[in-house]
Amino acid sequence: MSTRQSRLRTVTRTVGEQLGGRVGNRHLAALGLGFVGVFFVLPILLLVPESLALGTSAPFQAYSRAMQGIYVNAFVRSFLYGIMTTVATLSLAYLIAYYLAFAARRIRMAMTLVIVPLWIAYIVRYFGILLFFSPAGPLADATGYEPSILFTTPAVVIGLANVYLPFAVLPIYNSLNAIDRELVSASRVLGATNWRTIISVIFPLSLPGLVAAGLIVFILAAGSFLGPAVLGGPKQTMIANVIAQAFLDNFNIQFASALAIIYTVLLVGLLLVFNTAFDLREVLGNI
Amino acid sequence: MLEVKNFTKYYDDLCAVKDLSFRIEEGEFVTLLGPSGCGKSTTLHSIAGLVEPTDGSIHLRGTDVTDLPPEKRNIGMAFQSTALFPHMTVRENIAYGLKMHGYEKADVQERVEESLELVDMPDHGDHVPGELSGGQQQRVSLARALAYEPDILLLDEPLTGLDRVLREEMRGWLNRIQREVGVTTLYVTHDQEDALSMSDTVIVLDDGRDQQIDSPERIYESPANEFVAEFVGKSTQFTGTVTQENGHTIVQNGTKSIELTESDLTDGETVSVFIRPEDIEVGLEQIGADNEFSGTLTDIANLGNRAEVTVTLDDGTTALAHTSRFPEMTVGDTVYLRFDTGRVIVL
Amino acid sequence: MLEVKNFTKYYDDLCAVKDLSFRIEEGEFVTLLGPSGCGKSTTLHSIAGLVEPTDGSIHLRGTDVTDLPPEKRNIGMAFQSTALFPHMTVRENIAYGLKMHGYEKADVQERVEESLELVDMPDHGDHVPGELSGGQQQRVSLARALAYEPDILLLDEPLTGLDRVLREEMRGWLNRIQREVGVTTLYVTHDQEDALSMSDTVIVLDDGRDQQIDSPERIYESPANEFVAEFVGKSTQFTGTVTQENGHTIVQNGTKSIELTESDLTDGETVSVFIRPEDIEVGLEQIGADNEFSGTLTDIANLGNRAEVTVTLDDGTTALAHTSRFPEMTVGDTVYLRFDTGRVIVL
Amino acid sequence: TGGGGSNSGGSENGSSSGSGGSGGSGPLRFLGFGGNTQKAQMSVFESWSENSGTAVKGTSASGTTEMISLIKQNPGSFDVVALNDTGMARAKQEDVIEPIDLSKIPNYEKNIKESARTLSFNVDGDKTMGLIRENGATGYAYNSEKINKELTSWEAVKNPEYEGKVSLIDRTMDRLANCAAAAGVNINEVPGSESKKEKMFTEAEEQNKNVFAYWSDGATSIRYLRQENAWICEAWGGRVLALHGEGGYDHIKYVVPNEGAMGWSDNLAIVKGSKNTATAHELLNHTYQREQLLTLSDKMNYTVQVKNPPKKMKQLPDYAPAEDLAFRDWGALLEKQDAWTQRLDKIKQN
Amino acid sequence: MSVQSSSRIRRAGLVGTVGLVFAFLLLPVLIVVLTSFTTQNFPAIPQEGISLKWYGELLNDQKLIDALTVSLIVATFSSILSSIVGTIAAFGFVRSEFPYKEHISTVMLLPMIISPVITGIALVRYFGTISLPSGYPALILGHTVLSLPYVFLLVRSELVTFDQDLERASRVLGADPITTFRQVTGPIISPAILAGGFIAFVVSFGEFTATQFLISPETSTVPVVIYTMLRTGLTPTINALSVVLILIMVVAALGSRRFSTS
Ligand SMILES: Nc1ncnc2c1ncn2[C@@H]1O[C@H](COP(=O)(O)OP(=O)(O)OP(=O)(O)O)[C@@H](O)[C@H]1O
Ligand SMILES: Nc1ncnc2c1ncn2[C@@H]1O[C@H](COP(=O)(O)OP(=O)(O)OP(=O)(O)O)[C@@H](O)[C@H]1O
Ligand SMILES: NCCCCNCCCN
Ligand SMILES: [Mg+2]
Ligand SMILES: [Mg+2]
Repeated sequence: MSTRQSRLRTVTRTVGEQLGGRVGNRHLAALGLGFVGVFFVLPILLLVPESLALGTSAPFQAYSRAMQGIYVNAFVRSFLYGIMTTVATLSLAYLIAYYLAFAARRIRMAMTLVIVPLWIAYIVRYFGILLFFSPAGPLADATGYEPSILFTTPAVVIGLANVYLPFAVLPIYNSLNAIDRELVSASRVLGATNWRTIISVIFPLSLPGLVAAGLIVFILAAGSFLGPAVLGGPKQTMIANVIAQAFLDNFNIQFASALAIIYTVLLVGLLLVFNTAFDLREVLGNI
Repeated sequence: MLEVKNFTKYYDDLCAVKDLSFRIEEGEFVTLLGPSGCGKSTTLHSIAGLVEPTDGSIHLRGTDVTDLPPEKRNIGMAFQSTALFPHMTVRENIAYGLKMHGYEKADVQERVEESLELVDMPDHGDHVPGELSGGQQQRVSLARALAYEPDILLLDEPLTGLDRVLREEMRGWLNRIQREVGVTTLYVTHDQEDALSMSDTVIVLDDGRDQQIDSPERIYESPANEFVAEFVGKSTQFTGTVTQENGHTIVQNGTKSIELTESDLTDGETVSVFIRPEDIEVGLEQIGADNEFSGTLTDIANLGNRAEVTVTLDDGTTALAHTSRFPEMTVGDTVYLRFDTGRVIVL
Repeated sequence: MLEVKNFTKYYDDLCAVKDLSFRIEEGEFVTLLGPSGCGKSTTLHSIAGLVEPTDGSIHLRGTDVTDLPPEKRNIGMAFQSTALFPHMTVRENIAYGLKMHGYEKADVQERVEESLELVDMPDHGDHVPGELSGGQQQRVSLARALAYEPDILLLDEPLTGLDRVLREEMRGWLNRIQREVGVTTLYVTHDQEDALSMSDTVIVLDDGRDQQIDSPERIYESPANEFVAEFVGKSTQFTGTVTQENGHTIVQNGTKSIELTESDLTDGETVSVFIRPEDIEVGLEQIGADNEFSGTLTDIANLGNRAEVTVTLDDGTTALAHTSRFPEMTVGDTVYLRFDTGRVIVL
Repeated sequence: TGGGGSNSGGSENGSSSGSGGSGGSGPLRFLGFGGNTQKAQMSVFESWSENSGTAVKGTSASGTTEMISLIKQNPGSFDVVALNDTGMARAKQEDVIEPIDLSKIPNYEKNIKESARTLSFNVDGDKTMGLIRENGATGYAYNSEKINKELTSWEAVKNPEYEGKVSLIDRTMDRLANCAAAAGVNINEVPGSESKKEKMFTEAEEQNKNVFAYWSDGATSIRYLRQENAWICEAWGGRVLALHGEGGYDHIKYVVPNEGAMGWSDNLAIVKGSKNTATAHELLNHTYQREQLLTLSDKMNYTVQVKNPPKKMKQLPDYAPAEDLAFRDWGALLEKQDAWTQRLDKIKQN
Repeated sequence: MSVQSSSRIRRAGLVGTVGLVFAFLLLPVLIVVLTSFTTQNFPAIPQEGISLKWYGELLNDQKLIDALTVSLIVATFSSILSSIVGTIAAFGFVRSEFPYKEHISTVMLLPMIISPVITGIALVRYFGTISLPSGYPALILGHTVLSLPYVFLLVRSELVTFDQDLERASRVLGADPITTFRQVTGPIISPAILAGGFIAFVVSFGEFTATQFLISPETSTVPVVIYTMLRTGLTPTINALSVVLILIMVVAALGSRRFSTS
């Protein structure tokens, strides 16, 4: 009896068997990969030929254009805003998650409140924020104070942090919740104050969730389009806006593709660097 | 050393512990023994400052610590789950309590190494807990709790969940270390073998109330009530009526009558009588002893070094007795049970 | 009933079980005993059809079932983890196997109730497993495995993880039920007490190879090799050299010499000698017996019905002995160990 | 401005077909901007549907580029499209519209001024590609409660007092056309002159200084004014007039600055690949009846270049007869779009 | 200071701070809810009196109702599809071994990682190339790809902790592999699949950035219609719609344990 057969017959591989015995679980993995391959990876790869002016004297013309100041700025801004949003979101999310895991009396209610905003289209929420801070908005109405925050970087970061907050709360909450309460007791009995316990025990143990949350917020924020479009001014243009503008307003598919390719390569590169510090597989498993 | 006075704890309406008082002297090993949910952990956690008493007070070295947060009590504690910090190495785990207690860096290092020696794990300092076996984790947990020389060591069922072999081994460890270090210890368990084998004093707890506070021997030989008698060690129980017959005290139960040496019982009184299985002799022949009953062997459990046999007496009641290993008996045999009246426990 | 012939299992390069053969007769209770990782589960799973043998064959009621999928083998199995379906009630769990075995609806219902009776849980039918205690879950798991009258019952460490009290209780259960139902059973454990107390035959397994297949008594009294002697039951071990002196066989070890009744040993041979703790008598006075050694008491563990004492002999070796409960001895006492030469196990 | 859905405008009542004598192949599909121009247009189409029995189904997109994308991605899905002047130029370039047979639309010549019928973006050689519908200017509006003096010039945009209180249009050629006007240059001459180009961009740079955001759709400009994000906001007169109509916003004043402002027009065209070109021509002919054109002007608040415009139209804030207007020459400008956008983007982000 | 009073102060401090964070999080929601009751014709906080007229308008707004229908159809089909594909893939990855398995599995997560603008552009070009009609086919496929990683992650982590002894028990009890999946594996992991499907639904329902490239004239989704309305004039009907959706969600979440925990 060959090993191959033995793999098929072992009970742990049930699903493969039910599809007629000839399909192994590896085929199921292949099916998933195939789906993503055909409807995602291939389309993205096809942007590469689109981005090149093949057969012309300057096949990389779109790429050299992308090296110019304003586009480089847009890339830098995307990553910078991504980081700023991540820092802001994680701090706020940690507070909420900590509360949910250790102090909340009505967790279901609180959890529902965290999720409620997801049901309102991003754009409507951004408009809520815009209206709130506007000179004729409720804040100025109630306090007489007109913050000059709109159409600035803080406005965009506040907006992004606001809409991505729920995405960060859940993984952090999950990892906080998984912490054995006896570890907290142990730390206290060993002589650590509540605060020291948070720093030395709770925080390090929640890192997987925190890193997962950070990763997802960074990815979402860096690639966002509506936030800067609604709450930012010209100096807050991010790469998604440039790509959309190139494609929609200027019909420059070649340039849009080039920007998309550059962004994808940069992001994947960044994730690989990230992967050397944190195990990406584990981190994504926490999302 | 430690004094618990009238400790009472309610969780909302549920009374977990009611009016419990006891004291532990310097260097003593005391065990809180009781079934699941009887309030053992609640008591231990209150002593550690992790649970706030509803009523009563906790005194350590003569000071009322009832309102002190856990980190100010200088207590060592080992948990059932070990509660080792998974993100720290064994060394870091042990160093944690030392640092929190303000030890100098050099001292910390030295004491960590000493503690590793103590639990016989000098080579495992750089492992993380996940890489250790269950028994090793328990040892590290103990080392961590002892490293900073706490006034008292609290152990919350540290052996539960270990299998029998490991459990016995760890029991030996605990005993040895407690002897070497001489630290005052309060041990929580629901396993009577743990309690009897290690303690100076056993506090038997049931349903939040203490049932008996005594030496292991007294707990086993002179249980204060039926609960203690049944919870600590196996036994065969008869309930009967007392008759005094020319200077002899006899307990009458159906067709059985048991003659006792005890004499302060009054005629007509109903008593419960317990006999430990190891006090019952089982024979295939009748020898005409004073307390001898015949019955049918209904079960034999060979436990290696001994066998535990179940006998259904002629009046239908069941008795449990120990024999030497692999006895020459088979289920269905008619057997004779005998015991020394001095060994009978009367309640 | 069941015959395993030359069963061998490799996981890639790792040899989990090597050339194992044994048979179980109708109604027998056989235990596979061995340390963790020795291949017990692998063997059991092969019999159930859950793991495919690399070599060898499995025969049930005379038919080669090696190539049959698990659902065609009519086997009952209880897992250590109980493997109760968490989304079904106790009743549904028990009914599952009945339905899969083609029982009529009315029959299913009837047998479910019978099975609940059998394991003494008639009132828990509508609970989901999560609401039951560990012991109750084990009982349901057993009921589920027995309900459809399987040809053979396979039990994969069903008692591991239960605490001592529950474990003893469950052992009684298993024994009773096996007796009532009379089903052929193959039981897997690493706990010698389980093995000795329940089995007709014990198969001791180490590192994928069988070490001894024998009755509990023979396993305990006449271990086939050192592994079996050490794994099954505690003992004190001496290694020594044989000298024949005027008809007597003497094993010489340092300053100790032990006289044996056994005589087929040759002069100069090196042998290992084992003595069980319950075979050693401990006294505070020397009585001048044949095999008597003096030493110092270094530990006493009161186990309730007996005590286990550790003695360091004068030549520095350590011996383990049982005494009656709460002995009148203290650590540090000089004691004398004696044993009957007939009780010495020689390998 | 109710929520009455612009793409459903004329579709419900046109279930019968075949009675218009035009081959009767289902409803006509119209693609427009949405908003009140779309609503006005649909009401005119509806009156045609009632007579012809052919329904007109309206769809709206949020901008010309989206409209052209939509047409390209859904070939055969549209018959008639409304495009602005830029859109016409683009649509010609992208080859998504068909020549129009003017002989089948006699009302166009009859009712529209000749000077408005030959605008460069609506023709391709001797072929007519688009029919002008309404036109207007892109001036600016200001909040007279915040700024209590009368503004008349582009200079106001540069006044340092209004720092962070100005919003301008985000469309490159619209923006630059106004900068050119402010700098006294005709944008159509900029491609041929380096110095005029520098003047235009210098003006763009100066006007940028007070800007907090550029808007890319008319609704946003009005929102900025309403929420007081902007004190001065480049805007379309019709939109401002509609705002006045809401009540309470009379302090928002609209001006066409005295240096001049860019002119724009919306136009109707027939989509390439339409299977209903004959019916489409009928529909267009209906639309260009004088009576319908006046309805359009009335509802949109913009100029429609009818012969003998009525007094009411002449009072519109944006009113500009074709003979006074210089429209952009997209033939020269379109190829500059990408480069100028890039340069303007640089200015915006300094 | 006693344990209890210091911990009470700490708790009060935490609750206060967390209250502020919640206020920040829910600020847009609050504004959306308030403005849905405005008497004015554009989104504004009600000043004098409130009205339900925008809820009435919502019922009459055919365009929004059409878009809502499209959104629901697309979200339903894409969440079903991604639940199926995601579950199959998760099974495949958890229950098989092959070289670089873990690295390869990150490919399944790419749609979550790459900006939806890029996804949208890539898909619209690709669908054009393979002549896949825009509208439902493009939208459903696109949203399936975009939500697939969420289902995959959820089901995978459920399967990793799934006790395979349950499947073994089922087999020994006489059930064949298909029955085992139907009766045991399926029901037990179904909460994870449902949670994944629920998240996929939410993702699809709210997606705008990639969706704007994939719609056809007849199949605008709610976010796209809102975006279009923004440019032509946003009315508080949108807010009314949002409030209705929130209500549905809150009722569903409070009513079913399953969804709120995932
Ligand atoms: N935080 C709590 N909230 C409410 N009730 C509790 C809490 N902790 C314990 N209890 C209840 O108090 C009683 C005593 O619990 P405790 O944990 O002290 O028992 P225990 O003796 O340690 O049991 P075990 O041996 O199972 O650990 C039990 O009925 C338990 O259910
Ligand atoms: N699926 C598998 N793949 C590879 N190796 C395996 C597999 N299952 C078991 N093994 C290995 O085979 C050997 C025997 O394993 P098995 O599970 O049969 O031991 P066991 O006696 O049941 O141990 P335990 O008492 O710990 O359950 C072990 O070394 C184990 O690591
Ligand atoms: N209210 C509708 C306004 C339409 C304006 N179209 C402007 C086109 C500018 N190029
Ligand atoms: Mg406890
Ligand atoms: Mg095993």
